[in-house]
Amino acid sequence: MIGWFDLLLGLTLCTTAVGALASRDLFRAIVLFMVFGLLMALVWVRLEAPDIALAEAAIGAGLTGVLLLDTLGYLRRRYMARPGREEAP
Amino acid sequence: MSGGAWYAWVGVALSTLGFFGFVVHRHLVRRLLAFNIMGSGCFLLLVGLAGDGRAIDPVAQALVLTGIVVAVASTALALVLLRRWYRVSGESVLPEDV
Amino acid sequence: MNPLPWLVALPLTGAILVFVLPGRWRAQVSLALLVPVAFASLLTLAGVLSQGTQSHVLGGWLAPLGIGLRADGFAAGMAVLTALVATPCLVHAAFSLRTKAAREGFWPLAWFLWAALNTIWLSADLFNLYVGIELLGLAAVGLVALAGSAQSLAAAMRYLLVALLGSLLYLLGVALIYAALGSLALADLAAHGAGEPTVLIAVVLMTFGLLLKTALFPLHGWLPPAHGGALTPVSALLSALVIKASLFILVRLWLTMGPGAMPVTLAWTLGLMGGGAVFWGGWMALRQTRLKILVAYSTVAQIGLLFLFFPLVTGTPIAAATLAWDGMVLMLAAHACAKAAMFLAAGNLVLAIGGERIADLNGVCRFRPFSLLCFGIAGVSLSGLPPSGGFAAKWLLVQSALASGQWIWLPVLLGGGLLSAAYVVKVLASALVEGPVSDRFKVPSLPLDLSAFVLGCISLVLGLVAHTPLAWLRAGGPFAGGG
Amino acid sequence: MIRLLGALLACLTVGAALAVAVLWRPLPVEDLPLRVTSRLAEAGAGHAVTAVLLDFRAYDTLLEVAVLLVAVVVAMALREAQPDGPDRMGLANPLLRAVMGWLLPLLLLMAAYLLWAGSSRPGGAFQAGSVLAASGVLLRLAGVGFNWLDNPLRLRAVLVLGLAVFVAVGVSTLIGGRQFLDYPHEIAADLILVIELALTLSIGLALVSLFQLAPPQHTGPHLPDRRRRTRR
Repeated sequence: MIGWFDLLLGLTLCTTAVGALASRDLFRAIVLFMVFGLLMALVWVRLEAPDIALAEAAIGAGLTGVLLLDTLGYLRRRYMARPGREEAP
Repeated sequence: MSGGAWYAWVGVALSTLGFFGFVVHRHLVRRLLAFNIMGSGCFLLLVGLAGDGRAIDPVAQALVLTGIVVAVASTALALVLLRRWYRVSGESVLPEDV
Repeated sequence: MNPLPWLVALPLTGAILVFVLPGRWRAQVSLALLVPVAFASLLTLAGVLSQGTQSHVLGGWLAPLGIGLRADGFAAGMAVLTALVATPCLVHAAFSLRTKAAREGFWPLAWFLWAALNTIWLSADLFNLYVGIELLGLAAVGLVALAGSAQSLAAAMRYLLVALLGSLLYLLGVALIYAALGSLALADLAAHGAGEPTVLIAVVLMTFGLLLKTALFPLHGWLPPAHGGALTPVSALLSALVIKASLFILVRLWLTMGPGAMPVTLAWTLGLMGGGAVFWGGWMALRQTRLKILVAYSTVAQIGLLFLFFPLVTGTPIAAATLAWDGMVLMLAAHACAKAAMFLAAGNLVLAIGGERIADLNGVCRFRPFSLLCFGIAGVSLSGLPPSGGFAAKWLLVQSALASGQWIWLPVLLGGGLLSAAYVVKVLASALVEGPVSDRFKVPSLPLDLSAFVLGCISLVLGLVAHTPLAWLRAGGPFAGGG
Repeated sequence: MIRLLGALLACLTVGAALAVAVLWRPLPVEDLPLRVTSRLAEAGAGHAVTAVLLDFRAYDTLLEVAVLLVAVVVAMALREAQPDGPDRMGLANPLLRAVMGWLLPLLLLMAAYLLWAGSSRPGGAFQAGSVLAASGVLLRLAGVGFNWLDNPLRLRAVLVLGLAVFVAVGVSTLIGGRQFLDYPHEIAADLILVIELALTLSIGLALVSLFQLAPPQHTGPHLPDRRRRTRR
């Protein structure tokens, strides 16, 4: 049987995913995606899959998030370096 | 409903959401976010359904571990390509037609 | 010794070696490794023909706990076809790759590509196939990106996105099938899969994922820039083999489920998409001004012909289905050889004229007749003129359409042939126009021309001796009794 | 607009198909977890997930490591085609360096623990490898280089180590007359540990390389002049 915690976790997960997909600000979207990864790790714990939880926390949330943020920094920095631009994409 | 089945439904929702985001967005970083969310939904579906009302399924868990590594490799490769593409074109979306 | 695991282990060893070795050794080591890999492929086919379907239990764990390798006539035939097509392509690459980046990336990626292809031909496990198509997809994307231009980076990126979406759809199907059957082995899918709505939905999802990767019209948008913009040997490998891998999985899935278990509407949808591909791809090819893009659109068109197989085999009499099978596999083999030959020849012509434009071909016929001849030979098979493999395959498909009463495919086969003849003639016409008096063309070295020539000849000869390879490819499959 | 509607339609179709498939799924005929439990004693690892990853379905894992390596090969070749300036990554931040001082040994310890625990408890090569990668990325952010790995041959050797050991084990079992990756029972556990160790190093380094091989942020703009016009 599912408890209220599972119910809440699943709904939060979906909300975070919608946020990550719909957010206008790309930085916010990536941060939400990292939160999504951490929540996923929690879900894996609830599903009694500690191996996946470890991998998800390290790779899914951590590494992918860092890669995405680094790329965003790259896009913004390069964008700013171009003449005639004031705002990041 | 067991926990497995509930999370399988969450997986269905996430896959659908991710699919939608992947098709709708143009910005490449956003499409990669959508791809990862869709992948997560897919993994949830796999483990949730396999563990529904039965013993924990180590096979499904191993498959998902493999899937996660493949997904991170694909994402990293896509980001490398994106940065190289951005460097020569200044665009973070793909040209509509070639 | 059972050659099946070697078919995967040897290319992987090749990839490891050329990745670690310093640059100047890579081509030599690769060419040396061609021999054992081709030998293992032939040995597999010989084993299948003499002793029936071959299998290998990986890790000693029987399926469904472990993963099985299985080679029937179709799989072994594809392995041999891979060796047949890849060998000239790699020889071409050894003599044609110029930049350091291309040489750096091409050799390891080509070996990974080969390993992935052999994995897919031999796999008897749904999830293993998923890892196989991921390996294939990433290696192919990397090879496309090697050309180094902005366009090729964009094409690679687009290809990667499509490949990722396709494999996720496939993976969703795997998850559903695992939930429904509790097993990933193809044998269990065959035994228990029919009649379950969940399995059916899963196979439909997987079908669409694989269609994306096969670039069936109207999902083909990624293919022309990717195949047309890549380095020449890469274009040849991709068009000849890589898109066939997803088609192969698709055919495997349908035959595993049993064609009778699949909905006729879906089969007709695939057939109609194929028909659309033939006309749209042919028309677009005719309109192109750049040579390699033209050849890439021709691939879009030819893929369509292969998909006529699905309506012709679903719910039709066994005689018609067997003819459709024969036509499809022969078309697949002939197209693989002819298209690889055509891409290599087109690459040689591009090298000779120093540009991509078809209009610049004027005068090539006088100064570079051999390069042009290779292109022409490939064109004969592609447009289905006798005595080529393309002709025999179309003939079989026509007979199958007549036997099953599906007349609608006749105009597709005929129109597709006319269109492909038209675009081949368009190139030849431009090349046959008298050009400048003096020789302004560069000289492609002899191995480059020869590799295209050999492949073109194979696709011609396939038509003359078609019944032998067809009998091989039927071995161990559902159509083994027919013919 | 049409595009949005089309996407909505496609996504609703996929969602509905998935829902129907989940609702109407039959009871599975096969029980793989049971098979795993009953054969676990014969495998080279006591933890079921590790046993599946490195013994029952080791072939998948082998190919998966190849996938990771392919990504690195592509990144390397692209850097060759589009050379970057000297890598001046590093935030010369004293606080970060201080934090690194105690965080790094902790991370390394954790990676070692995860690797060792993998045979009997949750953990294993992937988790250890990703922790290793995390420490590598941290090091890089703090501006510490890996001098030992500047030698391209050494770098490649470590990158390929996991796959090479895996394939070598497979080929030697073949030559020994067994099936591919069929470990002899007496040394199965040791072989798996060796493979896992090699995998950890390779996975960790591959993930760090993928981070490092992207064009660094400090590379000056390479935009061609014609692109300078403002565009949306």
